[in-house]
Amino acid sequence: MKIGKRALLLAAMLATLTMVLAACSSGTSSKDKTATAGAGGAKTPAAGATTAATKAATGAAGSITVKKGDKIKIGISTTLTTDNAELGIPIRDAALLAIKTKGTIKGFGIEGDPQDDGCAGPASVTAANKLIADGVVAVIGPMCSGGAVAALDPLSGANMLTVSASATNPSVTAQGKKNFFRTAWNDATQGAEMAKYAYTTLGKKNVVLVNDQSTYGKGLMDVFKASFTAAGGKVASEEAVTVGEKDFGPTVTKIKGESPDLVVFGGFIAEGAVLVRQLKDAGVTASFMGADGIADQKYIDQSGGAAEGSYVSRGPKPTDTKLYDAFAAAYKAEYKKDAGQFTEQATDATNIVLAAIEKVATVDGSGNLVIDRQKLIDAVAATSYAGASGQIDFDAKGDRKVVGAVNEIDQVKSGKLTRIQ
Amino acid sequence: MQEWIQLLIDGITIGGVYAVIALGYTLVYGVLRMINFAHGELFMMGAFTGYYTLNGFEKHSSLNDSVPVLTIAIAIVLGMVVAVTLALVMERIAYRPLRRAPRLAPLISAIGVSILLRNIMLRATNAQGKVYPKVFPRTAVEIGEIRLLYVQIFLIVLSFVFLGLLYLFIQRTKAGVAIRAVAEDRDTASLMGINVDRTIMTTFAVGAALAGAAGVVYGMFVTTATSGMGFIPGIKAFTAAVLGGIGSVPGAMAGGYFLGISEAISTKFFGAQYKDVVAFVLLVAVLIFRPWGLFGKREDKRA
Amino acid sequence: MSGEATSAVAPSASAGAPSAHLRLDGVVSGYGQIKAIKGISLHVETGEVVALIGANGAGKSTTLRTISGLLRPSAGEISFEGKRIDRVAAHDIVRMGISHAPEGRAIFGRLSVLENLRLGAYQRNARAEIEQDLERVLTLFPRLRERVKQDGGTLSGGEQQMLAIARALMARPRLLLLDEPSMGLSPVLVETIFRTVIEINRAGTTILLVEQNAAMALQVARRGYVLESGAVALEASAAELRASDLVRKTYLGEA
Amino acid sequence: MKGSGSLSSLRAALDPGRYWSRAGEQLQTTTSGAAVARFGQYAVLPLLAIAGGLGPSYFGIRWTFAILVIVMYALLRSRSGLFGMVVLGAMLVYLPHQMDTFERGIMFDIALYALLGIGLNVVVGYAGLLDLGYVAFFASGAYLYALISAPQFGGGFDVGTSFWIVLPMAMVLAALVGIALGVPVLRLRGDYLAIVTLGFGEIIRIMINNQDGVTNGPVGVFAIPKPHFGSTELSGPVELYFVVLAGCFVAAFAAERIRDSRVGRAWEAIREDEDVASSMGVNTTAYKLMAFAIGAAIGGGGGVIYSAKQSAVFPSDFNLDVSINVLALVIIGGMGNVRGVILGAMLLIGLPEVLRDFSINIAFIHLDNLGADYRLVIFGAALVAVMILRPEGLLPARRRQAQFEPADVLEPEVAT
Repeated sequence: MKIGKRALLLAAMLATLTMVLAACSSGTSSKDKTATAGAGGAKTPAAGATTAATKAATGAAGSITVKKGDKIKIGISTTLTTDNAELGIPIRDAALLAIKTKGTIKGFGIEGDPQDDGCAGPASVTAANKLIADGVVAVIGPMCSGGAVAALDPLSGANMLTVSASATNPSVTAQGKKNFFRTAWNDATQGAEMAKYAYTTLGKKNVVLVNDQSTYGKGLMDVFKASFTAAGGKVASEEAVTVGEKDFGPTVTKIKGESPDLVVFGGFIAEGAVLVRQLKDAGVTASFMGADGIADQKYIDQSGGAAEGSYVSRGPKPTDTKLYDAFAAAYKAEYKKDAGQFTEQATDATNIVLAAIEKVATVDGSGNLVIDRQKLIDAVAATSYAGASGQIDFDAKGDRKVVGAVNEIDQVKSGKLTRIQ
Repeated sequence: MQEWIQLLIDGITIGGVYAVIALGYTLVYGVLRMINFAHGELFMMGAFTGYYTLNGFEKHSSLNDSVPVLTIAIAIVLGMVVAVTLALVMERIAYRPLRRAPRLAPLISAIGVSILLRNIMLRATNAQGKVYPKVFPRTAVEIGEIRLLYVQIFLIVLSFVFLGLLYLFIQRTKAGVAIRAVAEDRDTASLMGINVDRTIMTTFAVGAALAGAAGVVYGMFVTTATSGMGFIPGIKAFTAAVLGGIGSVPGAMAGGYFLGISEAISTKFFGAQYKDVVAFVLLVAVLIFRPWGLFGKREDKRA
Repeated sequence: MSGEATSAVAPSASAGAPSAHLRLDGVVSGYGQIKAIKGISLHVETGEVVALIGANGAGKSTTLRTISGLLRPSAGEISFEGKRIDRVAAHDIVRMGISHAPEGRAIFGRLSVLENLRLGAYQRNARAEIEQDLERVLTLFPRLRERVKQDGGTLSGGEQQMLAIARALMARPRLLLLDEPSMGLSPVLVETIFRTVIEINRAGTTILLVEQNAAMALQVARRGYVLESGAVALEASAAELRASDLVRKTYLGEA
Repeated sequence: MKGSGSLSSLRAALDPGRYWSRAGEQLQTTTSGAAVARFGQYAVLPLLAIAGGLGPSYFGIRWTFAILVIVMYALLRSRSGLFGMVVLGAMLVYLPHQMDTFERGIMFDIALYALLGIGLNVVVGYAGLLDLGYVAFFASGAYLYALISAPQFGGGFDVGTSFWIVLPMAMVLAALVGIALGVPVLRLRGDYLAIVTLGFGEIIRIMINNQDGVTNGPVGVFAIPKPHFGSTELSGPVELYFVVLAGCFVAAFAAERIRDSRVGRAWEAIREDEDVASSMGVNTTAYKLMAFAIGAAIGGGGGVIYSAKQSAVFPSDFNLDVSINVLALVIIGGMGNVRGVILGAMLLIGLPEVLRDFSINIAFIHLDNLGADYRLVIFGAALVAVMILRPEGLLPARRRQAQFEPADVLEPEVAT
């Protein structure tokens, strides 16, 4: 009985194994239907042992071929789980809207491929791998700075065009990956501009900084501190809040004890809204200033009125908001919701990518669309695009050049973000 | 000095929340020797129930303005009902089949429930934090520099009341004595004619009712409900329960306040980023001298 | 839960012996695959004291645990006062009139003596009667009266044994299962305990007594069973058992 | 009560091993019973298949993975000796070459978590010490390699030390960290130990997050170089997958050897009853510390490989979820059993990722983004389901299987 069972099992396993191999060899080719690695790839495989691997990888280098009748896939790496999905879902929606609006490129349909990047390194790498495997032409994202830094490893390995709308930390472009660009503003720019505005325009001299212990929040506050103290201001103390907590009582009490004239916050909506309200509840009279992480109507809504009067830096913006207004109207028409923070950068990022595809894609003899990865990246690097978030030109590192824009500062007036600079 | 008093009040505020949640941990641990990791999610569900109830009143009536006492009471009761129902379903589906399984199996099952509830609510709310309507005036009592919101006083008082009621329930009522008996020796308890299953369900229900009510009041205090809001308080409450001596009701209460106050004070000294470090170091320090926690009794050899 | 319990209380198949208070018929039970009792049949008549004697591991405690519902028999039948009880949950068996003072006393160490005693009457609701019974058991065990406020865990071994018996009596059982009441006690205390057991029996409670102290048990009991490795080796009146070679050699330590 | 009855019979049907042993006498007398049991044997496969990502084609799912899971389950379960191991080894080596980038990434993660699981299994499964802060050792290893090897602009110190030198260093470091943790908490038992270790894991993460000067804080350490093997750069997930796979084999071999040695028996004694073990002359302190140290060393080694593969590490990579995941996969796989750990890693780490593609397209039902949006919901439910159906884990250690055979008691025994 026992021997028989075991023999049966082994036979079954062998049979399955054969099936696996068969399924795989056919599976690989079917999987790479949408996009296959073209010949003449610029990148040489690392070593003999990895040749097979490189061959199976989809479009690791060289060019992407979209077969006739298939759609061009655009990857969207954003946060769909955890509380940060509050920002991540609108980013996805904005990108999908841009894709929908564009409709087709050279007769080929376009579709978005959203993947959850968890706003963190490991999940962003997985999302990147997934998008590479799915044969996307380019990636919009990753959403968060930490995730972007980590995901750039596989993405640059695949020479994948990557444009993030929201990863703002200086470290993201510090690695000098040639395939990466961002329509978000480098915090080095924004933090300095915020500090200048706080010190010079608002005349604040004594501030408390609060960060959410994230790559973004801490990074931004570090830049702010450097610029603010260089200008002659004083940072009374640096505090932190923990993402996921809702009661910052002791931190608020401590801030109150410092009697600052401004509290600056680096972080996202969930914590920012709670913090500003608890400061107000505690009777802290200092002004409150945040940045693009909270630049959203949801920040005001969730603060239950306490956000009134707070300053919100949105990064450099054009003074002319015609294009933004048009985008916001379209977004609202589509989703019945106001366009949130980073959505305009997301739509711009998507449009830049789509325009670049349009420019470099060629239809070959058999009616397939061929897109050369390097040419695509070069096309984006050369972009000069006037979008909803302003004029976009990239520098050598992939950061936005500040042209024709000032750092937008909004103030919450009557429950709305109102531009004051 | 006033700042210190304020910090103490801050600590008592959050400490009371920890204490109330910790009771659920400690009760369930007492009867089942099981860490109910999903307990913090009951707190979260309570907060959401509070939001949906109060928001419903806000949208469809003017009761929030005219008789806030009533709407708040209804919200709290509904919060308890939802949490209790969920806890009983949870117990029936995810824990009871594992009563005689290896002891870590229910832990993993509970982690599964926790992930499940968190993500269901994330999807149900489309990741939007829900903002409570203004039911409680956000005015404060002021004594010098010290400020206490009315809702905060309500939260503090209510946590004391809950703790007191629970203590009486456990010490004085027949069901309470049954819970203690089952916690000590399930077999012998059943020889006394105690229905062990029902007692375990009572235990879950009592813990859940406390967590659900705490969720509503805490939601009113912080004015928002998010799907992730139960996780950290859950872990903290677990810590508080162990600090006080897991299985001990007074221990859970003391542990909760101890933790809340130590967090507040360490925020002053080291900044909020280190408060958890301080809390855990204190925990280790306490456990080194009293391995069974502040109020715990030495485990007999069987445990 | 209770639905199933009631449905399980069906007329016994072995109702042919109407006078039997408690009857076990070919009961097999134990922990998991280890069967500690392998087909035990015995009966206890109303008003009797019956002793179960045997060596360690003979299955004495398992028998009691199976009767009181802590273990579910994998075969055989148990009936009490004509009703089958082998599928009834432990807490319902208490309600039916069987009380079990388990081995090793099993006092709730963190509950006070009074709480322990009241738990014994957990199934009952008549407050006045319970108070009466409380008075009665405290009279039976005056040592406990001095210690009602103390935690059970602080009592001495003898006091804990008294508490265990007193607690079992609080359920007003018609059948009392006593497991090793003399274990670890001094001879004087053993004497006291057994005197009380006789008193309890005289007051109308049937008793099934498990003892390693066979000499003592057979003085108190009317009949007895000798268990060996999970089966009944011998059944006889107490006097016969005392006289039998097997008992004398093995359990009474006589040469 | 009725529900629980049908549930337990379902469980029995799904668990051939238990079914055989428990109902053996009954079954062998009735042929229909035997047929049911045999059916149960194979009924478990479709369950795993669905869990692992298989299904009819109208479920959008990855076939390769599903088949891999099934074959592995069969192989691991059958204890089919050398031949089975060779087949398994061949599959693990060959299949990644046939996979796409995403699947290779998952394979790497699975192998990495299996390695961590093997380490934690020493602590939890062998010595019976509930550790919820295992991430601490993983983090120490990862940060050691990151800081030593990353260039200064990436937040590291650019010491230029090779991966192969850091690897043993990290293992020693982690072992020391493990001992440092072990000493103060040795007196604690069970769940007290759990919360203290949980706290320890958090402390390590918070320290990394806030000691900017050393660790670059939340910005993280990046541009971490890839290791070289000879002159070959191990840059892709496949190459590093082989490194971690080799690590798994070495660790598994070592762990099982230690378990079967005198040390292992001492652990077993401690796990079963520490007081008895101690009274029998087992030096419980030393053996518990040894378990911590060995488990930690494996975790530290895993951290180094993770760091190298990821090329960027952040404090947030080392949160409580990692510890919980590793513990869950050890328990789901079947505690005290390396085979179980491997299977647990496949399900626990693989499932949420392969679920990204999960969709249902039957007739008029089109739920295309089901997996993308609900994968964690499904995952949570799956955790509960697996535990209910297989409380001892998918592949329980042989000895435990017998030990936890439930008695047919009305009232449960007090868990000890």
